Amino acid sequence: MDRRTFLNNIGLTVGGAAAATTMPVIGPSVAQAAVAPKGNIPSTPLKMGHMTFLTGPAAVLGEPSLKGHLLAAEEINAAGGILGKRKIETISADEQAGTDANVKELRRMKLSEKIDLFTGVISSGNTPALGPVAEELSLLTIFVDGCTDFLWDKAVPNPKYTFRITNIQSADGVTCALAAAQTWPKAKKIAHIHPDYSYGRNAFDHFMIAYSKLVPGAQVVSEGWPKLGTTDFTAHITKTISSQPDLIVSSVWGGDYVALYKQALRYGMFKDAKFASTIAFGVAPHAIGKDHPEGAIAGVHSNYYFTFPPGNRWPANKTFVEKYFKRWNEYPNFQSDGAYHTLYMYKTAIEKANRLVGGWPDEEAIISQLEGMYYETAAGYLYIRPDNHQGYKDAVTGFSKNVAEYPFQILDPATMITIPIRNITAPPNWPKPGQGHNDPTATYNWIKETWPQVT
Amino acid sequence: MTIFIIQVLNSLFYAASLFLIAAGLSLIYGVMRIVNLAHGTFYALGAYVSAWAVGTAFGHAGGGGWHLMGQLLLLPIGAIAIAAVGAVIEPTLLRPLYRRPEEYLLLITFGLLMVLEDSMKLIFGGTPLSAGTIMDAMGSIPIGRLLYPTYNLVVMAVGLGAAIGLWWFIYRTRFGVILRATSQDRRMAAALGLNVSRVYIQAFAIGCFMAGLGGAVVVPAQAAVLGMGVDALILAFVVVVVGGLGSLEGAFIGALIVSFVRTAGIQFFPEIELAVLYLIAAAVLLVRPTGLFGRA
Amino acid sequence: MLEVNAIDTFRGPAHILHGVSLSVGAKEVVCLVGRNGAGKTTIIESIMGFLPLKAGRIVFHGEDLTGMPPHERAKRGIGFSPEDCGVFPELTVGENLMISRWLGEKAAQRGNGSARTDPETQAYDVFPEVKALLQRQGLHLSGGQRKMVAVARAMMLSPSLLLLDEAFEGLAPVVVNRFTEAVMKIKALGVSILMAESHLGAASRIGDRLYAIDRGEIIFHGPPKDALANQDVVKALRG
Amino acid sequence: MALLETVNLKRYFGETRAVDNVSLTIDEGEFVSVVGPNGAGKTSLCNVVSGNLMAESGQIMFKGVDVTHATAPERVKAGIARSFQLVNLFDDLTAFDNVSLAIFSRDDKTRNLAKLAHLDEAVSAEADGILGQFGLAAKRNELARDLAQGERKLLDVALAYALRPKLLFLDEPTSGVSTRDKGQIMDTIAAVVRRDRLTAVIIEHDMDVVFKYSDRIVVMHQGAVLAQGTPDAIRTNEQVALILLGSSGPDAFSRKE
Amino acid sequence: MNPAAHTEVSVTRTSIAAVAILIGLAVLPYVIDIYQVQLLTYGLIFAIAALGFNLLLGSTGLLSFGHSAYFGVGAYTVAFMVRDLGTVSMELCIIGGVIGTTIIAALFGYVCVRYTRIFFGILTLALSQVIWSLAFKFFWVTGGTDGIRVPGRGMTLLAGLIDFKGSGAFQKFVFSYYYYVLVIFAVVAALMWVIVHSPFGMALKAIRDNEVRARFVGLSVRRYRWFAFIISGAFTGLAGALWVPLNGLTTPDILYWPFSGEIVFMTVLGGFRTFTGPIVGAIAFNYLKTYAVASSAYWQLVLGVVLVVLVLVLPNGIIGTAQQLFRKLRRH
Repeated sequence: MDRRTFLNNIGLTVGGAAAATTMPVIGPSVAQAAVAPKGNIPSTPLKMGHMTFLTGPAAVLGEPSLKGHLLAAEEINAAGGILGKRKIETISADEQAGTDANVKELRRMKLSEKIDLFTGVISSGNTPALGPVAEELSLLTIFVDGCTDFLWDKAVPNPKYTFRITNIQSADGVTCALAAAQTWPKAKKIAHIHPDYSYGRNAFDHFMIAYSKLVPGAQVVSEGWPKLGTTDFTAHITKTISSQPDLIVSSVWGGDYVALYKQALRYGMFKDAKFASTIAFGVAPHAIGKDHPEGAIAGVHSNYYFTFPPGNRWPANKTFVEKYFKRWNEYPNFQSDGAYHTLYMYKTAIEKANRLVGGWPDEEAIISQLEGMYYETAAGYLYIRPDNHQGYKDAVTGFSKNVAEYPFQILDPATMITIPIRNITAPPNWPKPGQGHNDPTATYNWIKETWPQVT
Repeated sequence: MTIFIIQVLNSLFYAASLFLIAAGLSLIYGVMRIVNLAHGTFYALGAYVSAWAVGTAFGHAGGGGWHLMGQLLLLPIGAIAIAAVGAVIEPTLLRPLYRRPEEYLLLITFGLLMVLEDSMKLIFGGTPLSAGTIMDAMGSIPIGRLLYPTYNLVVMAVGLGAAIGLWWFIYRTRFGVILRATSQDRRMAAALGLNVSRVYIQAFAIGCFMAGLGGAVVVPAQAAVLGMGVDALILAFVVVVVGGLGSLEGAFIGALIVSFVRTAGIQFFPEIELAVLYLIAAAVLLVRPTGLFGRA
Repeated sequence: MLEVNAIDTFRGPAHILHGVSLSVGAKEVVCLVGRNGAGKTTIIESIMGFLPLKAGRIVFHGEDLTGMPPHERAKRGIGFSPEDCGVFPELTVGENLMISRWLGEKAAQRGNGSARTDPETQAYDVFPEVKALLQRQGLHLSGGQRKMVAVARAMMLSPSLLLLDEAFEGLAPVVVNRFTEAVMKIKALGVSILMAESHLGAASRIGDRLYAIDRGEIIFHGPPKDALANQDVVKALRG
Repeated sequence: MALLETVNLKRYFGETRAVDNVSLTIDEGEFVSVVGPNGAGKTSLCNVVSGNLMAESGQIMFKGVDVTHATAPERVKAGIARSFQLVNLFDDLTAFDNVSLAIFSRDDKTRNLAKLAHLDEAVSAEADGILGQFGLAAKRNELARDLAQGERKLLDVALAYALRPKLLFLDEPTSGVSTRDKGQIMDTIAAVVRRDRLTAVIIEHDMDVVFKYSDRIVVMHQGAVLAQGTPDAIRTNEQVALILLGSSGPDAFSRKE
Repeated sequence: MNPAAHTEVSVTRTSIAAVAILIGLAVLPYVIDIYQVQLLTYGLIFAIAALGFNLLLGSTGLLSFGHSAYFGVGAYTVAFMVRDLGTVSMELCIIGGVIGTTIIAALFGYVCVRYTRIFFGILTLALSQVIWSLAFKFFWVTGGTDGIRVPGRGMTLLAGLIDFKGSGAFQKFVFSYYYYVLVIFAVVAALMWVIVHSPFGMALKAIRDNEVRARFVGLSVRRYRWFAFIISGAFTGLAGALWVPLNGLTTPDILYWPFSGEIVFMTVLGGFRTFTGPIVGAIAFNYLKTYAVASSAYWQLVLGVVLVVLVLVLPNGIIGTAQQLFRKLRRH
């Protein structure tokens, strides 16, 4: 099979054609709130715990999450609360305190503060720690991010109370690899710079397995593993340049990425090599300067970028961006979208459950509504797979470009790449690590076993 | 070859800031026998103050010429501010403890570390601050077919200048003699008419100034982020442990060793770049527990 | 010139000095004699200001020193050579001397120093040996050299009173003679000396007046010949 | 039989000859005093013999065994105990615990960490006995730091004594205490030493004490042994009188009487 | 100060007080909610660590700034046993954890006790950071920053007698584990109390007070310090082993040097010159930190201010100060 055919089969499209095709016309979901709730609804407030990076270098990724959450909460409260009665109260927690502290804080939120929903969380180091705790506590949890495959592969193999709505982590590396193979199929010498923890390892593994299927002869010529929170990348950059790569791949994110690209510019790292990142533009959009190199694959964690889908084709995005900008005077990132729609999906699940059983639904009822939910978000349709509670939507990435309308660099909506997520993720019931294979993730094994080697 | 030169330059660049931190740490220990756990935080604070000063005065208006000059001149504000902070902290928080076992001094600097870390969060917020406009304005110079940021050379010059200046200051000036005399025999120094309290304030302030300067010169190249102080402290510790606590030469050589080992680690052992540093420190400790230039 | 008035001093919990009073006049050599641990060093350190007084007063040139930090006392013209000499080991002898030289200038400006021309010449005059040692590190001095440097350094302050703690201890007899000579020279320069000495013989040869200390109390005070004749003093000093 | 023998023992500090070729023999059961002016090397000799300082050259034989390179604790175990001129106690322990500790250590019971110290009745009884002998029974529960100077001196000796040494090296046990207490302290020490037939070497300035208690007197000067002999022989040695008193004559030592 | 109270150890009185406190602690879970039970369990575990730590600081006079290493080695040993050997018995895990820690403490201690004072502190700190960097960097062994998960409800207590399956497993686990830890704590505290008051403990205090004289009553100072170091490390390692299943995972955070600082903090907070000080300090610190983290993003500031004030105003800690006040009151 040749590369073009394969990419076509997998559904990779450039320029947003996919968004148009996957867009059945449904009325806005807000309309459902008008239906009067059934039965007796208590008027006590609903308590939510939202944990995200409020400080540290990751705050540029985390603050938008809390902002998205708060915006949704404010809107819902202004409309009288969920089922018209229960208003939302949010306790926020700083994810920067460290995994151990986060675990303690989650327990405190449930056991002491008696929260009804736990949400947020960015670091993929944290969800595998927090997921089992949430299950232990029987606490309904919708992670916005913390997208590691490991959560469902190993940590919580049979989730009951935990959900997650951003795209799964393996999609990051795979999306980036497919986009790179589509764009620069001749790049064989690959240099890597990844943060030294599970996210970076995951990105490295999945990029390489997918890319080597599509580009025969691809090889790793350099590896750099800076510690999360590194501020001096000069030695990593020099090493990368010294390997004379065709393509540089990175999953460094947040404040670290800003430091990395600025230092790399001064060393001329982008001069001779192409650059592809899984998550470069995942930060709050304004954190990226106009000096960022143009034409790089600047991923958004394969989730959402505020310029796409364009408002003329997808009103939900247009409305969301406007509301968000009006409230916070900045543009949303994928965390904002995730946190915002998490609350609306939760609300929708409650409303549906209420119509079925009346009164305030118990958690079982809410969970059964969330499972299999198909929801219209700013990023397109989101589907929650019932077996693993993972949210799926089309994987997205794009190319950096300076335009006059924004004081920062954006992803060019005209050249956005989308891939149907089901085509790059292991199907349900594919063996998980430890079940007959020891590959890093089920998806890795699935790609390794089933994808053809293109010629 | 070009790569080799650039990696050497990178190491020297890294060594410069590391030296500034470690020299201050060593100086304070040498004169006052205080192991200042808040020292890395002083470095971070210096970075924040400088970035804030540059950002406030010039905004993001890059550009060269006078703007650049002004920004460069503003940078040392971080160092001066931290020296002032040190001059306040020594007499108020540390002096009451000189009569107590040294454990208390260690603990109070640990408390100070926590207070200052969060104060930075409180004052400067969670978003990194940068003075990158300086770097951009200074551009890069070509080395072979590659580029090297001009500003990094400035940092090296500052580091080297500080090393020479400090050496000259300590070994060639009146105050240096007084400083060394006080560090060796505080009582006798007093008996000869030295105001030891004042010398202590000055020494602590100079140590803080060095840390602040380290932060100030680094901030255009990187950024001021929360947590940078705790990381810096532990690296400065590796430097003084390798070089010898209380020794200026030790801080200098130690900073070079640590930076070159780090660069070599990144270049050749990317999987364990960090562990290499600590293993080196542990190895030196096993062979020469007082460090290369230290005295027990 | 110096008046010590009924001072009580503690070292930690131990009560060392009990109501000690003494005085030193202008151009006078006064010796404190007593056994090890009798309290001689404690008296000297009290005068220098290293130990706080629990009671009593110390007056120097009519000024109350009580509660004044040591460096202020030094600036007022009190030179000090401690028992261990206190030579800074990692400074050169030259640097050791310079420190008090600089501060001596200030003392001279205050007018409390004895009116002399140049403390440097005079210090070298007392111990010309020191001149040859200027480049040497304090660490590498012999016991005798160290004592010389310590006294010369104290002289650089242009003091009007010199406190010498066990200046002769551990010196060979020849060197002891050299020091006796030096003390006389210093006295001739118009500087008063208060020195602690455990050897009655040596003290009586040098001192104009003598205080005998035992268990933190002055048990005798008067001219040396009276001390030698006083059985209580002799006994207290021997044991 | 010689209990302790030093052969050409040497220890310099730079140019100071603290211990200079000292060859000395102490016989079993002797009470020997070491005298000499300040800086004569008495304390240094004590330090070298007890293991506080290592000899540069020479040899130390104890009970016929070479202990020149033994550590201080090893010498203690062999039977050399010492007191200190400047009182050297465990200030934060009580008088009782100070003595008990010495007994525990002597009996190798300090390795025991599974039994309460105060439940060891044998040790408690012995410690109380020793405190009694040294007249410190009433101060049993006082912290060492709170004792008076004379009591601290006694406790220092008691600590050495509690080790049941063969050789007791006492460095100026009466320095820094009042004349009145001095006699009492020496009487106490002498009584204990005599009764247990201990070999004792005592560094002392008070010639009254020295003459009264010693079997033999060793005079040191500038790190070397200047003279040694019976109290009578030393009393009449003019060179010694000159060194110690700065004056000589037939009655030099008794003049003060 | 009443000197009699200082040394004369009344076994009966101490036992009565201890039993009374233990009964109180045993009844507590029926009064307070499960979250508080869980917090208290953390507190008791830290108390064990602080007790171990204080054998060095309080009794031997050595300030270690690297005790995170022993806590962490205990924790990681358990995590390895659970993950790689499939161990589920908590007792086996404890034994493994303590053995692992003892080996490391013996190794590090041998190097460290050559020095005292600040050099000792720095040496312990540097060595602990070696362990941290290994845990951090050897991703494929330790899981890097992700750490290793050891869910408590997967463990069994008392040689398999108690296990946790089905719904509410976590609550059941916390409840049982509290008693499990309480019993171990009681045993360990009693053990430490005996050690501190044994001839060995007396020898340590003697060395702390006066190293020179200790040598001259026949104590090989360095060997005693080394033994103290090993025992101290082993106790702290035990705490680390107990902590893992309660926390549910272990990460390099507990090996990083600020955690060593927290152990010192706890001990000084309670008062390192008393036996009970570290226990009270650890429990108090755990509450303090938990509520500071929960109530403010500036929790470090809160802790820092507490520490600074503590050092300046109450250097004897909670228990030390309480004792002083008590004595003053009795005198009047």
